[in-house]
Amino acid sequence: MNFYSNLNIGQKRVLWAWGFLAVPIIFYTVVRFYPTANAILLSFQEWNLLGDRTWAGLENYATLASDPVFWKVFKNTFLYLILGTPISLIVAFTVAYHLDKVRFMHGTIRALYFLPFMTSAVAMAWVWRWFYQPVPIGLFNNFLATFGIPQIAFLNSTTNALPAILAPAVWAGLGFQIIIFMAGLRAIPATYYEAARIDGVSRWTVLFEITIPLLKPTIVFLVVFSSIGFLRIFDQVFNMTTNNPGGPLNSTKPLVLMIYDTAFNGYDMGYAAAQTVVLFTILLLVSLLQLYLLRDR
Amino acid sequence: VEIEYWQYFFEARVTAMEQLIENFEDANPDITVKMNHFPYADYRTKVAAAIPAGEGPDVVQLFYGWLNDYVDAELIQPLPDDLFPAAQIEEEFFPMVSAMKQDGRYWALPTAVRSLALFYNERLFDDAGIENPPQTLEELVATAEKLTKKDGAGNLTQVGLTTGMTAQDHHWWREVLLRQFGGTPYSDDNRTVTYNDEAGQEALQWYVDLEQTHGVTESTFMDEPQAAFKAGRAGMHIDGSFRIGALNDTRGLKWGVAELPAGPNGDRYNYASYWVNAITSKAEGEKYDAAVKFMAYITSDEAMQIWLETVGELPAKPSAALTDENTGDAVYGPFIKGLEYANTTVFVNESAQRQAMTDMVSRIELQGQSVAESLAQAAEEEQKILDEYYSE
Amino acid sequence: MANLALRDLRKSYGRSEVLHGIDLEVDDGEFVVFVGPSGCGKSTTLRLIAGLEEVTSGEVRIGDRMVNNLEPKQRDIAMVFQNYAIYPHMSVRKNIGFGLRTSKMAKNDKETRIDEVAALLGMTDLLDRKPSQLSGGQRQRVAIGRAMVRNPAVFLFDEPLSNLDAQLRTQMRLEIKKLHQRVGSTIVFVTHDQVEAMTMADRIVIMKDGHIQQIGTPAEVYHAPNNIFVAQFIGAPSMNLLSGRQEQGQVTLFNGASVPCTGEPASGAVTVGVRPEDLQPGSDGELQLEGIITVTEPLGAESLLYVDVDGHEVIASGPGRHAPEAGARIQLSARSENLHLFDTGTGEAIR
Amino acid sequence: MANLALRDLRKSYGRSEVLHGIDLEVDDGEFVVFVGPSGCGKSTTLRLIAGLEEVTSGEVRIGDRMVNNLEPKQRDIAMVFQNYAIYPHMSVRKNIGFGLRTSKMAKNDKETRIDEVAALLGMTDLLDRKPSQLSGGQRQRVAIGRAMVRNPAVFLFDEPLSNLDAQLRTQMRLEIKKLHQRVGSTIVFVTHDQVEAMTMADRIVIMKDGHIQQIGTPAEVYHAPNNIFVAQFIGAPSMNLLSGRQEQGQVTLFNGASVPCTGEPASGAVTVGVRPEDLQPGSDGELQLEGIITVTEPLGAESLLYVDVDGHEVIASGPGRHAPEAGARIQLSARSENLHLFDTGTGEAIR
Amino acid sequence: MSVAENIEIKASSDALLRGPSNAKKPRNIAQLIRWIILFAGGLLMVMPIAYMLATSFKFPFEVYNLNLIPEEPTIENYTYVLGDGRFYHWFWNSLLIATLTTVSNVFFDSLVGYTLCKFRFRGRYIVFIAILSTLMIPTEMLVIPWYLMSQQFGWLDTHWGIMFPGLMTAFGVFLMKQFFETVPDDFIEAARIDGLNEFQIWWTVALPLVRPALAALAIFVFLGNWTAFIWPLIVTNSQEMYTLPVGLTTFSVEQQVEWELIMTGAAISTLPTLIVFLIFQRFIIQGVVMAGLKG
Ligand SMILES: Nc1ncnc2c1ncn2[C@@H]1O[C@H](COP(=O)(O)OP(=O)(O)OP(=O)(O)O)[C@@H](O)[C@H]1O
Ligand SMILES: Nc1ncnc2c1ncn2[C@@H]1O[C@H](COP(=O)(O)OP(=O)(O)OP(=O)(O)O)[C@@H](O)[C@H]1O
Ligand SMILES: [Mg+2]
Ligand SMILES: [Mg+2]
Repeated sequence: MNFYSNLNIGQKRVLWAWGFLAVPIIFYTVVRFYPTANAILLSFQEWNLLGDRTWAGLENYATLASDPVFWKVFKNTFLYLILGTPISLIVAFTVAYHLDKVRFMHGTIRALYFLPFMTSAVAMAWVWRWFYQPVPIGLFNNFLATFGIPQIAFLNSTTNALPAILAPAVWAGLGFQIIIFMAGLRAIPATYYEAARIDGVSRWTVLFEITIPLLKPTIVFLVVFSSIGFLRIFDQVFNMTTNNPGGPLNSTKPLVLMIYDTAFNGYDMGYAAAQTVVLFTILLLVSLLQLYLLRDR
Repeated sequence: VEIEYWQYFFEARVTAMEQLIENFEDANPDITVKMNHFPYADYRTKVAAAIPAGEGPDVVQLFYGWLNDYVDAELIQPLPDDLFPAAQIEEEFFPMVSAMKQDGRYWALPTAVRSLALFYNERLFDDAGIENPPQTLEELVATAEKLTKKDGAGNLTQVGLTTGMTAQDHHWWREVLLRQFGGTPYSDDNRTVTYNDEAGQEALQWYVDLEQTHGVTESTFMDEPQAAFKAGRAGMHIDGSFRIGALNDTRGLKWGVAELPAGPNGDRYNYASYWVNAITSKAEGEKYDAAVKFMAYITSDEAMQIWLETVGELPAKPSAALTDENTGDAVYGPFIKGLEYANTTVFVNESAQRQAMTDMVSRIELQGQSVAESLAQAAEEEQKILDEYYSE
Repeated sequence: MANLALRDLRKSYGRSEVLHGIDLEVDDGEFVVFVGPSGCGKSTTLRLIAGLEEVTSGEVRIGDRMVNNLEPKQRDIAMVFQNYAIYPHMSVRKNIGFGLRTSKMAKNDKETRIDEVAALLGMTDLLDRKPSQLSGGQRQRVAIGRAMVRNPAVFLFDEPLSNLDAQLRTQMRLEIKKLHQRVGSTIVFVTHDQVEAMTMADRIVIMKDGHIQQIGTPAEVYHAPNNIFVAQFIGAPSMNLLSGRQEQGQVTLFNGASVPCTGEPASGAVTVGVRPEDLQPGSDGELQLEGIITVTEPLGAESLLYVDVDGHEVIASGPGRHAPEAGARIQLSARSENLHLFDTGTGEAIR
Repeated sequence: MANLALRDLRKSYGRSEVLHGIDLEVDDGEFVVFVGPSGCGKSTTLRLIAGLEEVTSGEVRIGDRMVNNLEPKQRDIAMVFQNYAIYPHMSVRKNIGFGLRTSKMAKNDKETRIDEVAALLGMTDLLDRKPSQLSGGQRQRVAIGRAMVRNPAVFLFDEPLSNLDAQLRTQMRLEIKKLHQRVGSTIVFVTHDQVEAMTMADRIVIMKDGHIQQIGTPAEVYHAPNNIFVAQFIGAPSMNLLSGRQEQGQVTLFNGASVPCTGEPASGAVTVGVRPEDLQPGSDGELQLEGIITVTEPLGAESLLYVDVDGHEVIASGPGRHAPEAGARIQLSARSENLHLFDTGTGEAIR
Repeated sequence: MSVAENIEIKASSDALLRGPSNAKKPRNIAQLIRWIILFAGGLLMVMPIAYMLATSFKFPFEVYNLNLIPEEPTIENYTYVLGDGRFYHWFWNSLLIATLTTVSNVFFDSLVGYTLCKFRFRGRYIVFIAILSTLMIPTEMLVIPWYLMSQQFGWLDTHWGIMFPGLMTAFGVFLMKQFFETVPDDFIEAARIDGLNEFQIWWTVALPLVRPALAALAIFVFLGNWTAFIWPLIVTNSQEMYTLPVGLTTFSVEQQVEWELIMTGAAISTLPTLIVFLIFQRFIIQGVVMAGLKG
């Protein structure tokens, strides 16, 4: 107590802060950092999960660099990111922005948009897969066929499959992003809008000069978080390509699926760990870059 | 003593095992067996996580393809010589069980095995005026052509034969078609890929022609071959014996089974696979003894018959399988007959090896690669998988 | 430039009506100041004029157009908010410039105009700061700047000066007056500050509980308040009220003193009001009071004397220097022309 | 009960120092008012006393304890914030009661105390409302209530009355004074309002740019300002400043008028200050000025005359009624004892 | 249909909760168009879900038909799934785990987020990045160490074992940190003056001000744990300890998935999450009432 009372106010607050962080830090260390460190160590080793670990040096990384599948997967992963994040954020923001202004059946409509987020990814992946099928069972192709338009090979195509799988991923996450956006929109004091209305600026100005800047904490969160989400995409790919995971011809395979495959089908844990370390590095760099670009100036 | 037994969840298998356990416990009142089961799709992950950690079962059910890993990691122990002498096993069981032998000792044994056969939709056969299922590959194509339907835009609405490397076709191609065209998949020591030759090209050409030339099939038709067959939109379908139960449950579907068609030279081949039971290295002392007894029981003829009746899977011993009653059975008959000429692939990484086959066909279909090139590439890829494994 | 009219304006929040029929005509170019106790509905009235709240009933007219259904921006108004409402993410320059966004001025002219306004508000050095780095008064100045920069037809100010120091306040008061004279805009100004109200207004509107009590020039409301409420509300310290009875053209006060009275109240009870500055030490006037000083408040130029007259506290003004000490007995007087008479029952002035 | 001392108190935000060594002793039970232009560091000083910001260097002592390292709650203080800081998610009752959360009073006593404070602030009817349903002034009253409810040793008020109407302001002013007299707490009060400062303070502290300019009783700072800044800052409208030159015990003003001067400025340049209320129409005084009235501002009891004297604007006070019209030529005068002389170079008073 | 009704009742009470409306009467047409487009978009969004529901009422032979209305509707799938005694275990396990984890997350994530947002201290940014970095390792790589850990502490096949890795998430910390940025410091300072300690300030002042975010967090954490699959699968052994998603996979068998049952299970397991959503979304809508309190 004496020690505590000798601290100055600033130091006391620092002490409080670390006090608040104590339990979480222990938790994160044990449950997250330790396994992570373990994975990094493992990436320099050889382990088939069942036997002993043996030292392998940089061999796993060398294999990775010379593996054409890895580079394909690397490219896919970034495609998911580059397409998924902007598309989903823009759509989500647009919906949230307009939904925020709607009163009639507001709750119902919001629930409609949020429902996909609540339903099981496995079941939904199947439904989507089913929508994408060729005739006679595919909804989209049947629709095209009734207009005499030739079928589109959605999933059985090396070019169309990735966007086709991205669609349900965006779809499923939309509700989440809308909710976050709405919560963010709600936190903006009404007087700011009132002042802008008085100033008579256009709705676009209000949007770009007031709403979006004031929404920045929310946007930072969503950009970083959804980027992480798309870089870690797995469920949709795995469940929509169960027969030929990441296929056809690896055209939809993301890094996490490769890791999963290496770990739980190949039982090459060291190699999987090396891939994990690569993923980790990419994610960290992308997130830090985004946080840096979106920081408060 | 209590021993623990793990298998994956499938209702009939669980029921059958419960019955076996009951019988076993009656016979051995001092032993109780506790069974745990896990979802099929994740069984392997589950086992892989638990056993190295020293958790889990004393007797475990494994896919035969995983054996090497478990042996190498010393997670399972060999069966005792006195009760399971190698010679006797080789005499009693179907020859493919020899894949379970390493260093002259057996490490695991199956209760039941499964093989491939040709399912056909009787109603569609009747509609098309076809009397008998095809006996040869040529007939297969001809029959399939009759069963194929298209809509005005030329889209398939019903296929003659389902195909899909992602399902059972990779087995069919590797162990059946390839051999029928005169090739072999692997060298005798299973370490070298040997299908990159003329026979291989012919077999592959024949396979891709089904879709590309004859137009009797589409690999993505209705997403999954079995779904197309179940939905009555496929005339014929090659699948394993484990499918019988599901088809039985499908209302409104009348179907029959035939042996796989014979090759150009009239030879028949088949592919068999099985799940084996093994004793983990965790079982020691009393538990080990109990586990051995349990192993003995579940690989007995009695157990096999119960398994066949409850699960519909084929006995692993000719003595139990090749009874007149069984071979004469309209449904089991073709499968059991197939066992006689069945081969088993010794996989080192089943999913990766299947992927090589899948990609081989995809390259031809989606990227227009020539058959020869694609085959060569597949052989190279698979060889790499084998090399990596055996080099350790 | 526009005149402004409110016709029977009412506003309810849910079931509680906070404005009960406001009627007001503001001439083109007039400077009207709203005063009234906290919560009486001043801000609400302003928000209705601005179009920020929907009118429950009645009409708002600006420049002869009924604007009830127009958007704020179509009403050609500017408003300074009581809580500033400046944008935290914009620099002071951008905040001030925000009012010019829709104007068709050249970019250069805009910059010049911003600098002009900033100079006027003494904020030139702060132009590049963010609001979070400003003190309370500085923020308020930014808000004022944003409204001033645009020269709309009607200005609405909601207590814009309340966080400024006296110096700046006086200065801003003058600036706003000059602005008014220069551009001739109509101005509606809410304030709590007596001096502001008195010095700036062409007319003062005194509100209470959602009703208008009196509308008049500063001199009118100060010298001829309509009722006791206005009399007490205008002027600080507020008017002393002494109760009395009317008898034959005379009012007899509680302490026996009596003063002449011309009007005729409904009830016999009369309240006599006298402003502190009209009640001074000495005996030179018709109203004579005597009492003991309890507190002396020096205000510099003058001082306030709190005098206990037979148990009633009255406030009188004394000289700034050499004010009598507390505890002293004192004689106070006021002239009858400086007295205000009210009907005690209705509170209305007797004229 | 505590005396409060600031010793060479400094505060920097990042690299910019906003307080440059504040020294102040406040006696136990004293009422000190801080005034100063916007942004001079008043709020910052208050926040340092409260313990909301860390002191960069120097000492804060409350009741003879060095409290630099104590948390706000250990300092036994209460504070009213400039922007209220009342909790939007709590009703008025809970907001006021919040100050009592940590007190060991019985629940009943707490309720009674809350009701008492609410009654004092005229908010009894509003106790169950949420802040969003209150007007600006009502919110501020809640904030004051939250501080009052607790009776701490030191009260810190940051412009608590600036959003209240004049009536309530006068009333609250008195209430706070009474509170002060009753509980004898030490009070530090920041305000922009001259009248508030003059009437409430035992001593006034005038700040500018993070420096203290003068500390003194209201009469001292009003009648004997230390320097030009204080002279101009205290008093509204502010003191007229006339430049002149000192020659042989006389100061000659820009317009040729001259007044006696006793002190001795470093430079020859002298600034003569005269308060508007000391400069009145007539010729009864040593300082004589003549000019043309440009504006007349009626304030009720008196009026302000803006007079142009040879191009310099001076403000004088005239009578409340019958004030001279704008445009008229007028003669103004002030007595020499009411003049303030400053060294133009240093700005310091010449005594 | 009562769910839909509920939503509507919610919506109308929401309208009241929002207080006075600032909307203007004109531009009704624009409003109407906006509404129609939003509503149509919403319907599109739920189309796959409609198919899920439809499938859950179909017999297997009809599963691959396109029709939304089953030709031969059946509730057999439901009676089958619900009739499975294990189902209730799974449901209860999931509910318990998701609820407790939600409580823990809402508590700890917001505490850490608050600390990282409102306290200035050295190492703050490092801690934030470190916590954020935990989002960057796929769960698949973590399950093995977790498993070994659980085994060591005897947590295998227990509720605690299923729960412990999810008790805090970087996601929540990040979310809460961002939302605390919108809380003015004055509120916190006023509470300091009023004598609350830092913990009480967080609890009584800061938390209520970010209620929308807390509600969102609660929904997401609940959902995340409700659908968590791989870890519960690995850590449980006995069927009684399975969570709902793990249990439901027992309906998919070797080489074949019984979609009508999967869809039925998915439909049933969506219901609690829908209820949780409806409970918490109220707070999201209410928004922050401080609007206009601070400039
Ligand atoms: N967080 C901050 N960062 C940088 N500068 C600041 C910060 N807070 C205040 N300042 C600056 O410190 C100075 C003193 O501010 P302070 O709030 O104490 O002024 P004040 O005297 O209370 O003014 P007012 O009367 O307008 O409230 C101002 O110039 C202000 O811009
Ligand atoms: N959103 C609201 N819901 C309910 N009542 C409200 C709302 N806004 C304001 N009020 C009430 O309406 C009345 C008038 O408020 P208004 O803000 O117009 O007062 P004001 O005259 O501006 O007061 P002040 O001088 O204190 O700012 C007050 O009693 C207030 O409590
Ligand atoms: Mg107001
Ligand atoms: Mg301040």
